[in-house]
Amino acid sequence: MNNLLFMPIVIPLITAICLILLWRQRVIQRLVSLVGCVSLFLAAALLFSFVAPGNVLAIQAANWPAPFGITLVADTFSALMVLVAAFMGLSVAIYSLATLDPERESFGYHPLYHIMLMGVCGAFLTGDMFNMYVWYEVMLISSFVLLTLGGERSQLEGGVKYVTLNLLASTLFLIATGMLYGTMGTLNLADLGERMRQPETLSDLQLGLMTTLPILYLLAFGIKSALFPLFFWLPASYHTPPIHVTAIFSALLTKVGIYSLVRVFTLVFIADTDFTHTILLVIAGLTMITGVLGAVAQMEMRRLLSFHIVSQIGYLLMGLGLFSPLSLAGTVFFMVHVILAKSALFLVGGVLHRVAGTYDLKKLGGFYRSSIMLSILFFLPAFSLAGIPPLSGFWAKFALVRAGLELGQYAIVTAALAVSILTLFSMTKIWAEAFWKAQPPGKVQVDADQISRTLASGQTALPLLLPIVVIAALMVIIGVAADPVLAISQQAANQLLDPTDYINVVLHESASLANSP
Amino acid sequence: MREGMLSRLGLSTTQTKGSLAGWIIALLPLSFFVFFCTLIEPVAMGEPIRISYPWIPSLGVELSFLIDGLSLLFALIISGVGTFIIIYAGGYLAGHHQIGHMYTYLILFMISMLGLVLSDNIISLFVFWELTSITSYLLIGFKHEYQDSRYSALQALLVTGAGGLVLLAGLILLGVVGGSWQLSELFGRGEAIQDHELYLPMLILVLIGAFTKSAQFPFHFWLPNAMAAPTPVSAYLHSATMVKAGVFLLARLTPVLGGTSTWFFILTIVGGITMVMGAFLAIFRTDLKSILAYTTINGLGTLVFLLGLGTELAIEAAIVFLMVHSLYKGALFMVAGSVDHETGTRDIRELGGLGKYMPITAVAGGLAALSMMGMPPFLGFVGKEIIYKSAFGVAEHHMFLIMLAVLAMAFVGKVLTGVSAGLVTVSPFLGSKTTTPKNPHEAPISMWLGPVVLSALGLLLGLSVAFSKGLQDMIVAPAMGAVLHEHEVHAKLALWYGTEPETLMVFGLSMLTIVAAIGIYIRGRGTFASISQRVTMPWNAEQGYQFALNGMQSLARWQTRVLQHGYLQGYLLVVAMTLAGFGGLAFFSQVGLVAPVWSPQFPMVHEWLIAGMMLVATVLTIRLDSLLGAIVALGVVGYAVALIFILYAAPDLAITQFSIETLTVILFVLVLYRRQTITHLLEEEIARDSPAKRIRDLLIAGSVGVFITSIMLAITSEPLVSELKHFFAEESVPHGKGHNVVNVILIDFRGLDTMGEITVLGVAAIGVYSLIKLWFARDAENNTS
Amino acid sequence: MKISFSVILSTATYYLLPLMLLFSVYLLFRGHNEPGGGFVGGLMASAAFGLEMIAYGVNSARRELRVHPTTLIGTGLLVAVSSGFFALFEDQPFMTAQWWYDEKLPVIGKPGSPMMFDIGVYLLVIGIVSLILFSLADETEQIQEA
Amino acid sequence: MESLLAFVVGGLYAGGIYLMLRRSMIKLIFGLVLLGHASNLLIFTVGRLTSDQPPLVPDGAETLTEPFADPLPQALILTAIVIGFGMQAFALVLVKRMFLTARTDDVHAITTTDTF
Repeated sequence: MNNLLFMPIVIPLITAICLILLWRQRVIQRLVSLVGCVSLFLAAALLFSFVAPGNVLAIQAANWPAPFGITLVADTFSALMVLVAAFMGLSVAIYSLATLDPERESFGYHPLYHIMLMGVCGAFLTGDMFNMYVWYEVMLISSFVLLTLGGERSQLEGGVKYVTLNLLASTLFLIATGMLYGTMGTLNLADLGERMRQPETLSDLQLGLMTTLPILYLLAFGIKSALFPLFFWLPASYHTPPIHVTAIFSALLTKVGIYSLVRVFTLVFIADTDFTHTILLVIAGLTMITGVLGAVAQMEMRRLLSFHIVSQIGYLLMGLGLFSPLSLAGTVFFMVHVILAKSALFLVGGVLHRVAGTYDLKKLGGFYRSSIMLSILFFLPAFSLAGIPPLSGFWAKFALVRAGLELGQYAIVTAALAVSILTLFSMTKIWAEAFWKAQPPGKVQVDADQISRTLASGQTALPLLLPIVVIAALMVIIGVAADPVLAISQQAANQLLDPTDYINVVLHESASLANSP
Repeated sequence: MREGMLSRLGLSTTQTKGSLAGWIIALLPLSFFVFFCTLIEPVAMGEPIRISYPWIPSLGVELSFLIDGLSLLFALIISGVGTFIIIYAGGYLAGHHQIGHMYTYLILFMISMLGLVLSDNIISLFVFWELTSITSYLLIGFKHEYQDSRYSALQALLVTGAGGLVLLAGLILLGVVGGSWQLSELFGRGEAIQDHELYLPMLILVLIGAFTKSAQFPFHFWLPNAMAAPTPVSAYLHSATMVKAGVFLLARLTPVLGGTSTWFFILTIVGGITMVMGAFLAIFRTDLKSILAYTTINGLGTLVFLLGLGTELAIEAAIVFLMVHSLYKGALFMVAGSVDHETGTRDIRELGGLGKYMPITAVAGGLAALSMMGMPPFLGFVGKEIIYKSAFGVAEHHMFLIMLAVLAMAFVGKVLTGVSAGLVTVSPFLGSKTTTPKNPHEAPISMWLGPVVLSALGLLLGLSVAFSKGLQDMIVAPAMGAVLHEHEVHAKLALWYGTEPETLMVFGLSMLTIVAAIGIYIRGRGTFASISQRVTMPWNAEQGYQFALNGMQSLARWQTRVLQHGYLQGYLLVVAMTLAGFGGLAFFSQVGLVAPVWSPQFPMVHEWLIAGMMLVATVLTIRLDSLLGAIVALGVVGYAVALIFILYAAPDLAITQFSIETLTVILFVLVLYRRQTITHLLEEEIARDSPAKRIRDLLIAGSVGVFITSIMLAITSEPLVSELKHFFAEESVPHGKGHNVVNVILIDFRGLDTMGEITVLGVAAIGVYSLIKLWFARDAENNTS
Repeated sequence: MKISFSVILSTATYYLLPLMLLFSVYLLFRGHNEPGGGFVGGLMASAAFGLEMIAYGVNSARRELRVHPTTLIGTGLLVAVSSGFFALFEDQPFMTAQWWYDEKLPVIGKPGSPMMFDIGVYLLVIGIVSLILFSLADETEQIQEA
Repeated sequence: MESLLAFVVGGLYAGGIYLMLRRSMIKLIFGLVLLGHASNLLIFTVGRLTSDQPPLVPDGAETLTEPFADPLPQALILTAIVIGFGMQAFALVLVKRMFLTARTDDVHAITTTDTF
């Protein structure tokens, strides 16, 4: 039964294999791809339903006991992340049916997409540091190819920066993991966590090194999750590929980095939290501020949104840095929220581009007048991102701000609130320019007819709009009825802060269900 | 031509179409109003009503409502005025293509506003608070295709939104310090909260929130700009409801935060300045709505000022004035809108003699103006008298000088308000007829019903005071009780308080106000406008806003240019510096330098040789001009690594490293060698960077190297204790069924790693293939087409 | 690539190719007990096709390989993943080794799912190396034509 | 020997980073390759060296007897080498594509996606 834990890895892989074997059979590929996404989502939902009551599931790959083999673990946080990733995978896969060009589709878009999902799910589920590195690489190489697939000049330029900086990050990840083994003699996260909770068994040197190695991990994961001052690759590259690629990247890749940071800085690197978590807070503040200022400066929708990814990452890190049950719950909730909001915004941007042929806010306009539905579909995620109640973003922000105030961390709270107003400012910029403003004279005239014509051609309306509608509806639901998700986030936070179950299930009750007290 | 422009403005001559919908939709606020009316008596007689639903228990947020005198009064105003506004909007925007949006936003706004005033939970109160900001953004920007509408909407949103965030922090502090999110529980904990060390920051945060929303100095500037909104919006949001949310919050929190001297001074000073400034600026305006906007600022200042005084009389005055203001201001805004709608202009210099053409509107405007001036027996008169009474009452609590200041401010404010009342009604409706862009005629019923009812109410309620205690016992006293958090509160309203010296003084001052106002109006009406055109303020708050906004955007552009400059080198440099800096800091603070260990065996000659070879090859890779040479040097490093693997008991690694290295070299040659141009570029490259840059890079790269070396020295200075090593050695043959332990790890113990690894390889190959082939597919397509 | 290599190379390749393939299979199977394994074996086999490419041109090598390299990649992955599924029938964790014959066979070693996994690796490596080499060779050819 | 290799790895790291900081994209790739070598060597070194017995169980024996080389770092390095190869191959072709498109390998020539 616990083999269910493998499904989020194996299903995308099998799907990708089928897609590789069906190379260039575009129609069949689409079908297989959708079936794969749906199965992944169902498996993730099933997994989540097992974990949601508070259980921690673990299984030892190839049946070698931990810490010798590789363990897969699902606690609330990881199962939730897998669920969200699978959901986004499905949504964007549907959306891309309408936006994919035949060339990219013939040259491996579908299999790469699934392999990326596989890497993401693997990184969420693994309980082994080196195995996490491997999943990161899986995710990374497929994102490299997805990013550059098509070979346009801007893609290549962005690709070179993306590839270089991320490979550097991988190198750091790799050597940090090597050093971790060299210091502690184990790679299993639960095993490491257990040892770190018995500091008397460790030598001074080990303790010191376990406060230095986190910095390497912080840099490695920090590059991947686009923290200040390591985020440059993201705004340089995220706006270059087709919009559905950007959407799935923004939904998943940086979030995996944050997931890993949360995981290792709650489970393993707790030797000197005053030192490490203060650094995290400082970085969090700088990340949100520089990110949002970057967004303010932009007039191109994709670039603007890309900078916002950076800014939001700061909030996610803030919850980790504050390190309290509420703040971590805030981070988990924020993660769900921001994944939904950000991808919805990119997807809406894609629709605008499809209608008006540009992402330039100066050239866009008139959408409020011509399509109230598109306006609503943009308005909800945009103002949710800005933290307007009762949309999902508000509760995320509220939890973080409250946690910060309770802990007396006024500086980061001030930053968070100031960034919030700047986020609002840049969201209203898109709203005012692309929606409210009358359309400037240009090649394409946007009116209701034009929109319905564009959307209706080639049965594209349904795949284009369905995912956005569903995501936007979710944002409202999560906002108005926030309690279930918040309760799950709190459960996840409690498990993160007290990983006794996690450690026991992995090390002592392997491959069996464990009920939390 | 004009027709087209007007319909773009939202003004159409087909006035009946669409207004019917307004009548029907107005039934919703009306039914609210009726419902709230039925609550008046139970609330006045008994306990406040509390209704509570769980909303987000994990954060302690309830959807709970507290209906007491204060919230009920606000709810009545919101739903009552709302009813007429909806009807009015139907007439005003008849035929507008987005009138449906207007109704939707107005209803949404009204519900948010009702939620705000009725909330018991401070977080749900905040939720509704933000909703009013966002709906007002949509309403102010209703004429969204106009630059200034968008500008004003954004300004209102940013100012109130920023204030809202500050308020959020304040409310959270309040909840944390007070130990509850429920107002009804916090009311009893006022003293404990005021003794807490966080009281002052909390107070300031909450006040900033309230001041931005209620357009207090220096945040007042957004309100006049918000007049870009269609008139129904201004009438509703900017007179009767949204701007009063801040006042409401202050009143609501008086039992919790009020009563301290900090509270007194901040509120009276800010309120006083706002009051006088608003009244003063109003008389220099020529735009009807603009005059009304500034007098609204005056009204809001008055309310804050009174709440700051905080005495029982002052609270009574605040409650009464709140009603007075909502009634006359709502009516006057709608009158101004009707004038604009029927004549095509709102400039008082272009208006005159409209009374003949728009008699009903003129009467309504006149009644409202009289209430505004405080003419007996209007409710405005009652309100003004209590204000003066409470100002005199200050002497009981504070120094005489303070009383004088308070009285002077109140007086000036009231006189100037009276002047404005003249400006907005006397000038347009009386005098001789002027030519206006449109030929005026009476507005439709949907547009005069509201002003008539509201202004008539101002008269009727004022009269009622003389013979009924209904108003004071059912409305005013319960509201005062809620603000003061006391059960037995008595209000006393009258048109004539008797002949005691103090009341006579108040009455005299009240009359003097009216006389002064009329005098100033008659003397100055023609000159105000021209003065305002000659005198420009050297600096005002709006310029501050603009400065901040521009500054922020310049900062953003500057920062983005500096950080995101596009040069990959620079990015890598930052990463390398972070690595060396952060890593070094952590390492040297936590571990410190560890000396190299040369025991048990000092490296032998061949080991030194290999090490030396690698370093030399590294230098050659850097230095060699020839591409092939650099590739070979790089290969040497790789083969040396394989050599080390052989020396240290890793045959599998050696084989793999050897074959991969060969493959890499082949790949490099295949990819690069044919590109003769690249070899040239390598030579150029050396000339590209200045020596200074190269030294800098060398230093940074070197410090990364030092960091790596020292951390490795530290790790290897102690022996590694690993159970894993022995487990693999023992399990490999019996259960892994293989003698090559490394291979058993790869395909069995850690087979999952290998699965990921081969996936990476597969994708990399597909990537290479697609990158090359897709490009050629494109190329071919371009050539054929 | 229009390369006219010496007859020696072509002749040598003609005889070397089967030998190298044979040797690569040997490397694959001995890997469980001696240095070697699917990865190194796969590299050896692809080296054979690389040689073929240099000697006779990319099209000849492609013919010699018979299947498209992407198919090899897919198949290799499929074989490797499938080997993990046998454990599921025994209700054991995914990838748990299943042994089908508990005696060491000559050359091959003990047949079981780990060996199948290694075979998958072997096929995949052939696929990727030839895919990369062929693509690069195509590119060079096309650039020269252009 | 660990200490000696620590210095070598540090040197390789310095060299690799220095190469990556050059303006040539080819050197960028060289730098990455160098870092790859350095990282493998680093894992090998901090996994502790032994020149005695490779992790191959002799025929007939059931288990290895001390001293023998730790097989785990070796397995990790094997994985890392292979992954590194895939990454480098892709990066190399990417840079070549970039070169063919932009006709230069100067990283200062590829700034258009950042400027606004």
